[in-house]
Amino acid sequence: MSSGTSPPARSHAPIFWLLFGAGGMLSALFGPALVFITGIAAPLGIVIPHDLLSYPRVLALSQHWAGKSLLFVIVALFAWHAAHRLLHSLHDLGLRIGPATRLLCYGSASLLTLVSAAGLLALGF
Amino acid sequence: MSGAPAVRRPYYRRMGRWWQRDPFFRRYMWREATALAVLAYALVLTLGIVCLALGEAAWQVWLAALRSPASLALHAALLAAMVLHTKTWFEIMPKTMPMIFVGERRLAATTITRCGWAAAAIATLALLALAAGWRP
Amino acid sequence: MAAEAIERYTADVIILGAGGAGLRAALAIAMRQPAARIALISKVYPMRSHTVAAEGGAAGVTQSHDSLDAHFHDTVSGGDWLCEQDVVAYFVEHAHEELVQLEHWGCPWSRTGDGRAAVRAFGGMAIERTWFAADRTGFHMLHTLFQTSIRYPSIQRFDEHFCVDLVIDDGRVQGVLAVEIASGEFRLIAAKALIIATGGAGRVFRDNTNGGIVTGDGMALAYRHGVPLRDMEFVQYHPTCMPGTGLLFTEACRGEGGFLLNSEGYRYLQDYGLGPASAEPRNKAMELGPRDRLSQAFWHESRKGRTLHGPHGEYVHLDLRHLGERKLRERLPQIRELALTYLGIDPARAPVPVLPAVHYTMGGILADGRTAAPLAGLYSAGECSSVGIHGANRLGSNSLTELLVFGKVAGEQALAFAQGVGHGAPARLGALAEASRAAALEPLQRTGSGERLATLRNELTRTMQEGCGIYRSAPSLEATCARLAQLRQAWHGAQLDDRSRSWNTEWLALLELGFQLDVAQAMAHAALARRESRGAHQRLDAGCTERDDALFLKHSLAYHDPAGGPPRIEWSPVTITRSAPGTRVYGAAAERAGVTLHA
Amino acid sequence: MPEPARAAARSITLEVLRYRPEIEAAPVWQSYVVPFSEDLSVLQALQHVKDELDGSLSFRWSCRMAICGSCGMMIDGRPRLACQTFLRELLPGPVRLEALAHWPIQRDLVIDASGFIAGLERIKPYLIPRQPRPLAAGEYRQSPHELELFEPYSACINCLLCYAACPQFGLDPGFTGPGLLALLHRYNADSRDGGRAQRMAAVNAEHGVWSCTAVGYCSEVCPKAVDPAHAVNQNKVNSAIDYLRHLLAPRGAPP
Repeated sequence: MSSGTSPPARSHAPIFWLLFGAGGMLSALFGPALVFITGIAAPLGIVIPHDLLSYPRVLALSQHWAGKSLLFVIVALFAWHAAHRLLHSLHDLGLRIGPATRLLCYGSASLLTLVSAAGLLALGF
Repeated sequence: MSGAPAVRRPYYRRMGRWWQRDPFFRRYMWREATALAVLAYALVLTLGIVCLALGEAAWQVWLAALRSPASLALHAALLAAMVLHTKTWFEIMPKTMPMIFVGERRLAATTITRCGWAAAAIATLALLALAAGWRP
Repeated sequence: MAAEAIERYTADVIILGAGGAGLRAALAIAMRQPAARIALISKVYPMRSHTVAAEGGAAGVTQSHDSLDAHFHDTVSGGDWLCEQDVVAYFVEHAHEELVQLEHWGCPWSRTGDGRAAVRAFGGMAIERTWFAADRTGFHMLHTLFQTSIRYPSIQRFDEHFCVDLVIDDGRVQGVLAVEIASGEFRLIAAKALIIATGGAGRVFRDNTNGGIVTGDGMALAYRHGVPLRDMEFVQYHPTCMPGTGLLFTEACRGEGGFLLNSEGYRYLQDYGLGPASAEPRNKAMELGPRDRLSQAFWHESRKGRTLHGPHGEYVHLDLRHLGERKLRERLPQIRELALTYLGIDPARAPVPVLPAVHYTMGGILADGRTAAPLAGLYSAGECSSVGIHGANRLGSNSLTELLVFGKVAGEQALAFAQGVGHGAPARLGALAEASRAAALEPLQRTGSGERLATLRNELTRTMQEGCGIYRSAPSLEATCARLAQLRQAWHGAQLDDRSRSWNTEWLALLELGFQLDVAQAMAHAALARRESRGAHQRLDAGCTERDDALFLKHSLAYHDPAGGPPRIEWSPVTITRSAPGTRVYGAAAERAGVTLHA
Repeated sequence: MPEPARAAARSITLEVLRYRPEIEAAPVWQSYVVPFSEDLSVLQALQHVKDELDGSLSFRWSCRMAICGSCGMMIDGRPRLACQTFLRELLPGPVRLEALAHWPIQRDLVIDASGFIAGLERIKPYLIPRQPRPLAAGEYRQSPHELELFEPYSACINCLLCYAACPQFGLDPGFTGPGLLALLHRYNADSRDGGRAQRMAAVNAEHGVWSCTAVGYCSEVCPKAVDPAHAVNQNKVNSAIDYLRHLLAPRGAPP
């Protein structure tokens, strides 16, 4: 009996879902190793050379276009993956998804994306 | 329809704490919660980038912070969450892709999941090797 | 309780029952005349209709070495020459196109390697001509028909509406009175024609393969308004059912090559004129004999003490082990699942216990070859209808095709009738509906002490099973008829626990029991009157053990007695066009006969 | 299976969530003791209650063989078909029975499924042929491989267990949900069908496929191995492609 009514509005979810998927795949493949290297091995000085995170080395990495892109992609996609999932989790917890919740989640991801981009650009080439 | 509301009066149950209803849902909520770890790690990296851009002194502060016991504890938790993320990501992956056929036979979901895990293991080893100084 | 006004609806054609036949009829009308308003009434959601449970397949001449003539002869001899031969001819001519039509609507028929619809062997069929969708054929047909029907806005569905009476005035059908189950409210749907497509009545027997909804409602509704039920004594037992529950293991199990073994591991069918026992399945032989013969053979094995014994009584073995797990998964997945879930038996590793159980009512509402009843504006299709193609014994896979062929005919005939008449007088219909409502509500207002519903229903099914089963005799049938009369009396005093209106399934079950009692009486009295043995009707008393064409090459007609007495049985001739009654031969004898026929 | 608990269990308790709109304002639990046997299904136990103990208990059932889809209910908290769940799996009891989760209760174990039925009309679950084909042309050719692409999704019996397993449907009853999306995909994936474009609007909506968070429990509870989660997520892929295509050709040019 619903025929004749106008079709429902198209959702913009695909954009966010694609970012979520890309970030999810990246973090599933590399997340554990990255966390281990930067957060555990480097600070404790195990497994990897102690100068891996030294200022000159990391600076050099971040000034190379490839290293710069890599860092940006990791930060941005991780952030968008997390933002999309957390938005749905808020819904799962019983919150209504509206402009405010969207702003909170996608806004955070945008912020991380912009800040990391600004930082990386400021580091120069 | 015509009124006899006392007779036709559907009862709507509340969702309440629905995730406590079934172990499957509890596992799902843990899976979704891994996003907090991914977000936290993105934040740690962003702070690192900002510190790097601010110069060597700031970078050293970031490094020192990483060495604090609180940070180590945090990263241990993040690592556990990331591993859970990797496990669950590839478990659900077969559901998110079209059917794959090898010859006549459809690829089993478990095969796809195991391929995902294997890829993650290879990626991890490769990254560790690169970090440890091995160069191809 | 003050009587609230009965809500009214109007349609051109009402279809009562939304199983395969009802949906096919609705589609026929909607496609031919989009302006015609169709009211499709069902006591369940359409996809719950019992067509859903049919497993094996639907017959239609398909292969180049097959012929309409061969299908005709299999059907007529399978029906022990009690078929309307002109109707069978129409049926076999239109079978294939209907199966193709269903394919065009999306039915996922199983395929051959080159992408055509595959056919399988079935009992009593000389050549493979049974289309199938794995072993969920009825399920796929029903869902395809239902989903296709959603496309047509002229089909107004009344889902979960229980029909309590037909509204008949001025000598023709003018509508029906139905209860919306969710609210208990009555609705009068007025129309110019009515198609009854409510399915069979297998639930009048204790061991049966039928769903709980198969209670003969439509048969009884027509019968109560003077339309005779034809050939009701012919009730098909399916030879391979699950002990205890009666769930069906499709004939396709045997079509694919399954064996029936007795307690000695012996393929006993070779002792009953169905041999020789070759390893490969052979059409019309051994396990691919007709259902009546196979069920009767079980009874004889039981007499000889060669059956096995379990908690639910005697059984024999259906052996599928030699088919192998791969073929079972591919061709008989649901059978494998049923055996695993319900019996804990993997048919690839162990034989499956089976016994005969009531499966199908060959008889039904008297219909001419174009589905019309001898009451103006009334049509019927499907298992509730006796259009005349099954005779004394239906061949497996003919009934699913019947739904399509005669569902379509019923739709077109009812539409044509509706286009030629006007609506009845609303005031008169309203008065009739008020009276019907009062009768339907009466059980809710009873006081005093009477039997429980379940007590009466159990007694009905036990009585029918014992007195009107695979083999009958005058004494057993007389006892059954007497008991049914007592139960009919007791029904009027039965007490309900539930006096509410919303989803009162106890009340509706009591109304169904009333329908069942009517149908059971028609069956038992027709069986008593038919003093011969033919097809599924087998008598043990002296003088009745053989077919008697001189006296009984006739249809029985059971007429309802409005005064509440037993039905009146009359007889009508059988239309014979090109197949004179002969001997039903199967196994090696059939192959010899086939050679001479084609020589 | 000579477990002592099993041998000792001569009877078993059913706790049924009852709701009679004409009597109770809200559902209440009621207990029934039924005789136990190894081959007794939950459905048969309920039938025993109705026949012998309390004729006022209402539930839907028909085929008894897991194909009509009527008797879905929450059995010890899990959506299952009563006809193919056996008391022997639920020892020692009590067995808790409740109407399917996430649906309004109409009465006792009977849900109000009208939302699902209305949804059927939205998703166009019928073949929309690429081009009309006369009956005389016979059946379409369809290879076993083409059949396999949609056949699993055509096995849905509309029992609605997947909806009772879907928290997203519970949180938001407007969500199209696993069963309907699987059925929609069944037609989209059929080589005979050309109606995908007509069905995409229903998929692309927020309440179409995008409320799904891939919980995956729908596929776990499906009694017919339809794998609705897989179908739903294939719809996501299709919808994402459709979205990008729409971005690139915004005037809605046919693909």
